[in-house]
Amino acid sequence: MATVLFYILSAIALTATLLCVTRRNPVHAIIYLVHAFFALALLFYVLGAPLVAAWEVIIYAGAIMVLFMFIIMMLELAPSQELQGLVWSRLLPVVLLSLTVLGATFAIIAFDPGGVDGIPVYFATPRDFGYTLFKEYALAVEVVSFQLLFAAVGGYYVGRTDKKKGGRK
Amino acid sequence: MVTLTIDNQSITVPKGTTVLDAAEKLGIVVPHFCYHEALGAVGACRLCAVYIETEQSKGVQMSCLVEAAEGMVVNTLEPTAVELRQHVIEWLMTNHPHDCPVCDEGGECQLQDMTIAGGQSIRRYRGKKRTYSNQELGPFIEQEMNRCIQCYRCVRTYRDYFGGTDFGVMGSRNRVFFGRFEPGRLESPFSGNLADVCPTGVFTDKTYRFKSRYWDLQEAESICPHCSLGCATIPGGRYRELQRVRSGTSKEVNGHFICDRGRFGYGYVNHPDRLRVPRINGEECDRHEALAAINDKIEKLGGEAVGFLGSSRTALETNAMIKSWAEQSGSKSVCFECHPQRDNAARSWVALRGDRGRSLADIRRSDFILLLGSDPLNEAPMLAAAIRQAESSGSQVAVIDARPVKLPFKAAHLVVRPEKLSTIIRALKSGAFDNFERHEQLFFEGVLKSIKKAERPILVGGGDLLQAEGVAALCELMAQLPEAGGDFVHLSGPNSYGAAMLSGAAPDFETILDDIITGKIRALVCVESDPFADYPDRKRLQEALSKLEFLVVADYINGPAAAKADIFLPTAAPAESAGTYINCEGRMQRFKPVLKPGEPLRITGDGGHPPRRFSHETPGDQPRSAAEFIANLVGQPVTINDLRQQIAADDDRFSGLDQPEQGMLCRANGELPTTVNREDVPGKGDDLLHLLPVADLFGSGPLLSYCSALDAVRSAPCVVLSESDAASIGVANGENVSLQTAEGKLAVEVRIDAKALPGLVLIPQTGADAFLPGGVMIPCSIRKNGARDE
Amino acid sequence: MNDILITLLIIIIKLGLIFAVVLTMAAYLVLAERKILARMQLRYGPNRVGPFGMFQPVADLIKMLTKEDVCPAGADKYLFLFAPGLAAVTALMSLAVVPFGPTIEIFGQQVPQVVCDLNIGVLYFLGLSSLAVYGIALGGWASNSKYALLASIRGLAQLISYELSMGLAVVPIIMAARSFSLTDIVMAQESLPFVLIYPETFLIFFVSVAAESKRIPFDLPEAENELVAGFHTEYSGMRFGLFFVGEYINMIILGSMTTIFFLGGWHGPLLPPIFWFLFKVLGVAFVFIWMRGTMPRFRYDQLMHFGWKVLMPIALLDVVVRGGFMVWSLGG
Amino acid sequence: MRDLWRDIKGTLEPFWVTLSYIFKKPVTIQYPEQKRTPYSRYRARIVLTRDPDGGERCVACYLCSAACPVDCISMQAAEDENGRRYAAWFRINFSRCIFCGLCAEACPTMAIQMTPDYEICNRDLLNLVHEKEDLLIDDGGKDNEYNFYRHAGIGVVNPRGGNEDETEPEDVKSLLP
Repeated sequence: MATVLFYILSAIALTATLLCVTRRNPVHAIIYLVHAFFALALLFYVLGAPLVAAWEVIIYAGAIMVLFMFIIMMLELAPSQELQGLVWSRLLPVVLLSLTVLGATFAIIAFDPGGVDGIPVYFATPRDFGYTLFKEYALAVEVVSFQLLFAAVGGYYVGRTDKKKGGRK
Repeated sequence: MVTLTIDNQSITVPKGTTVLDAAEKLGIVVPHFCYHEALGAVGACRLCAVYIETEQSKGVQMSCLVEAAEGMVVNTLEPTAVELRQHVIEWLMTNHPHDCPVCDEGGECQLQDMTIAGGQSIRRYRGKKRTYSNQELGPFIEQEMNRCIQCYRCVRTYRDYFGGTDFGVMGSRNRVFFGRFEPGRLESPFSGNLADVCPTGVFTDKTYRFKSRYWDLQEAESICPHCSLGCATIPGGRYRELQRVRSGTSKEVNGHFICDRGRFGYGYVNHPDRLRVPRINGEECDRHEALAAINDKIEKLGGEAVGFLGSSRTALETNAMIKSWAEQSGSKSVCFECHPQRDNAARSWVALRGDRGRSLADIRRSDFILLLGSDPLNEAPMLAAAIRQAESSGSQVAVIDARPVKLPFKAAHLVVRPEKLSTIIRALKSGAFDNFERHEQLFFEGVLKSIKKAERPILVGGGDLLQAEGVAALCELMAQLPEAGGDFVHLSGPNSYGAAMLSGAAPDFETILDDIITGKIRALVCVESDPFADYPDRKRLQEALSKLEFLVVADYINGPAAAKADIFLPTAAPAESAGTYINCEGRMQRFKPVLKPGEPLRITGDGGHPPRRFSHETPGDQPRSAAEFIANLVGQPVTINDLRQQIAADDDRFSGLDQPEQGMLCRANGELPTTVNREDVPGKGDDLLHLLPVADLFGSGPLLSYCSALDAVRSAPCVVLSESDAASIGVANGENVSLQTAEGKLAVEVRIDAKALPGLVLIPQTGADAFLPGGVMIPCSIRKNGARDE
Repeated sequence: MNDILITLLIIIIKLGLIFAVVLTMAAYLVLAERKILARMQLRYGPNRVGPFGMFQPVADLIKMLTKEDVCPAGADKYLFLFAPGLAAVTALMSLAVVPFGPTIEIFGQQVPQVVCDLNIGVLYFLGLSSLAVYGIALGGWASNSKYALLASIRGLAQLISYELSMGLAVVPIIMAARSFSLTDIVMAQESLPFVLIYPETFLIFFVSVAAESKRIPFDLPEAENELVAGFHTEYSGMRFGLFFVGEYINMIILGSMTTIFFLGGWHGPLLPPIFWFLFKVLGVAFVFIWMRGTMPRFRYDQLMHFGWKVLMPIALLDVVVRGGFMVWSLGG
Repeated sequence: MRDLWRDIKGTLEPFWVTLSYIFKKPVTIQYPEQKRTPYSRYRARIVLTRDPDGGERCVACYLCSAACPVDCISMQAAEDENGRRYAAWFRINFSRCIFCGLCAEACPTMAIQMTPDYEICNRDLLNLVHEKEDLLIDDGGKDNEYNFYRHAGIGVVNPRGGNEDETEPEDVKSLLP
């Protein structure tokens, strides 16, 4: 059951990502990316990490992509008209990436020709997750959170209104 | 140039400008009634008071009478001046009937504006109002004397400007009255201008009576289509009906006024018989069907077998489209005028005019005018008005013509036979008058002397009577004039000049007729032109056109050709479309659409209230401009602006056509017609009378017979005979005779004119009944009514 | 096999019941709002359809279903048709984790009064409420109308901003209940509702929830007098209806969440638990309506200022202080 | 600090006001059952009145149609055999009319007047397009005594110069000083 779901979800995620890359309309691209994230979140859930699944949706789909969309709407980006003729310099990253992916796939198949029987499922409760995060990696979490705090303070400083110049109270 | 200050703004104006004009240039409106740019200042209404603060003329002064001086300081808002203006308005209003709701001037009334602007909105005077009885002034002008404020503009226009004699000022003190001495029709052909100049509603346009208010009218700048002068007009329409025409302002052409023909001859647009639906063999159909049928047929016959006929009354753009249509379908038979003599005269004028063609404004300033074969009052009335301006400022006028030309001023007049005109002009050039009679010789010598004496002499010719030969001769004679002199030839249609420019050396209509008779041309396309009405030799035309397989007519009037057409396309009238006319001095003037095509509500509503149903379609909205039809036919949808650009690009003579500036002169340059004059002059015999159809003010021109407003002033069919001819036939003035020509018989009235030539019978084109194209003499005989035919 | 079938059957029955109850509640909430607002303004409100206007929601439904479905020219057709569905579905999906009462026993079956007692229920709710933004954003953008686009941008900014303080306000509750499961949170309030222990957290949460509901005084995305009707300007018929119904379901969800987090869920004396739950949810909904009848709309810059510079720092501070206090009281 | 207290009070007090209003009696008039009598100068259905002599007051001067901000009035002027100007047809489209009263204000002959009859709803738009027959009433309306033609001196009701504030027509050919 879980294996079937896994393949369906990964197919959805892959297709959505592919469509996201090929869309001319930025808003459509974002929608496909959100789809991909959603499928990814469900994958996490299926693989026994509900907390990661929830964070995936809340942070990536719910916050970051919304910000992207916000910016696209503000800038009113028209579908790009530039991509008329295919130039080699433009095709190069595509070719490189395709080669890498193909190579990786080939390597996986080569090293593990039989494949594993199903996918092992480890269920991680939020409690386990929290203990791991705040016990083993407490320092890293604190460093990152301080960075975020600095960023917040810095943002506030940059965005302050100059009272002398008669900004709003 | 002097510089003065008005209301704290300084402006530099030429010396001699009045303070009023200077203020107007600054955009400051000084109220005024009696002052009019064309009529000048008289200082009668006392309304244009301003305060002048500098020494030369300190105090409250009439701004229309004070010339601007260097360093003058003017205050238009000074309290004493404002108070004076306020009191003047209050006095003027003491006797006013206060009937604005039922007055046609309401909304465009200067008195209303000035009363409101003056700030005196209550009538304090409690005495009784003076009243008058009105006069019946004919079909054009309505009088309501109670509204008069005695500004004298009407008399100054009618008598002083246009030289009318049957209208004036009567009475004394508080009973000054403006009108005719006896009730009756105003005789001057410029009477309509009274409605324009009257600042209140004393004189209003009777044909427009109670139809609309000014603010409801759709108006657009336009050009008069009735003669070749190209006067600026402003037609106004409402409820899909063209309701009136008022004069536009064009400094170089008509100035501020237009003639009655242009003003009241607008009925053809609303004519109840006008066809507004395309027809195939008389059956109404959709316009796309009709267009497809035309294309099919032309394709089947092949381009060479099709003749294309434009006209001198259709827009330049349409004619250009016809030309490119013909080129595209491979036809060489294109012609833009179905009256060959007129066509050739126009082409000669275009080819030979050179760069000394003069405008009406030049004529108003000239000091000697020689009219050759031109009857301005009947052919191009505003020309007569222009000559009248020159005459009243001291110019002399001489007329050499076949007709007893009547003019609203004094002029030396010589009557000669029309075919002799070109000989005379050549003789004037060479100075050898041996072949002429004594009194003619004396006249010519006097003319030559005056020309020599004059600084700015102008030769004015009429294309109809002079024809190609005479026009050529006139252009030769012009070379002998002093540098400031020039020539001016008026043609037949509003766009004759443009049509002639487009024709170049192409074959004229005679050649096309020849080809039809020999069977080379089997189809004819007539766009806003009607050979049945305009071609002089009806017999020949009948013979030719009976051989046609296919006749397409596109027109906005229901002329004789429309009934005979295999396919009829209703086109938009000039008031319903945009286009360009080139007037007889080569001036490209644009007209804009006033209305969209559609059957007037007055007709569809049948006088009652308009229909109570919803519909997406407007009744009678099928007509399109001829240019648009042809664009559809040749498959290139073009807007009028694209079309103008294309024409200007194709032919550098028309450069400037696409530019926003109005009234640019096009480059005079054309080709002489290849065929001139067939057997024109009919065989001479002593006993033979020659009938010459001549223009009539309200009768000639293809559009005028469709204007019902003119019915009342069109005279009954008549012939003008010399005294000796009348004596030999034995008729008296006013008697009925029967006129017999090869065309048929007509019962007409006789008018005997002392100045008419023996042997020449003139028949004025007085409307549909006597609709003879003119320009060609026809042998005829006249019998006293009752006398038996053999 | 039988067990699975029975479980499935129970889930389906529960789903059906919840849908029926919640949709009817949403419809009558519209009527209640109109009536209450009318009375606050000395009017009667809808009173023509049925006794006291009781059938007004039915009439509204018929009207919306029979109206023409307009898709504006130049709109992004598929997204335009998709957005209202998204708005309604994300609202409905949140219901899956709402516990309406304690587990009861029917025919020997232990039936929890919740569709799915997810162990990360709180996060599920937060995730779905963050997805709800897409309904507005896409609806406004796809309409190809300037008003709708402006409303979308406003809506996006507002929802992201207040989601933050809403999420932060839940943190002390989670800390106190030591669980992400909504049922556990309710169970933790058996003796005392959290609102009495965490009144300031409740205020922060309530204000954020009001902002999330896009209702007055936070109705900037559909400000009638500035943006015509905001993101649903171009919608008509039942598509507008979906947006509309989504808003009221959202109100019920947010009311439920307030009840669960702070008001003690289904706990209450005498009456059966489900009544207490409904009673509390309706109470919160009444307060929402009351607010609409009383307060004026925020200006956009005031809204942003309040969200980021007042509410968010206070919520952060609250988390730190309450967390510190908890650690101290535990003696850790 | 006092500001904060003021703000809190200012925020909470209105809640009490709105809550207390719920229990007051609504002021709404339940229209089809209860009807209010409008004041006599209420601006509703437009009529065309007649002068005291029974003639149509409207002279089709187009001022009302010019004043109308929604262009719901149209007409065509015509002249009868007495020289009297009247409306050949006159139409008010009440489905467009906003009852602003500018037409009645603009009317120089007091022909167009507004009445308090406000119940003119109709299911068919065309029934709201009123023609002259529908608009004309047999009364002078609010200013019963006024007759425009008795004051405007163009000789329609009375012979020329026959109105009370006019002298006899001048004899312009008279030679008397």
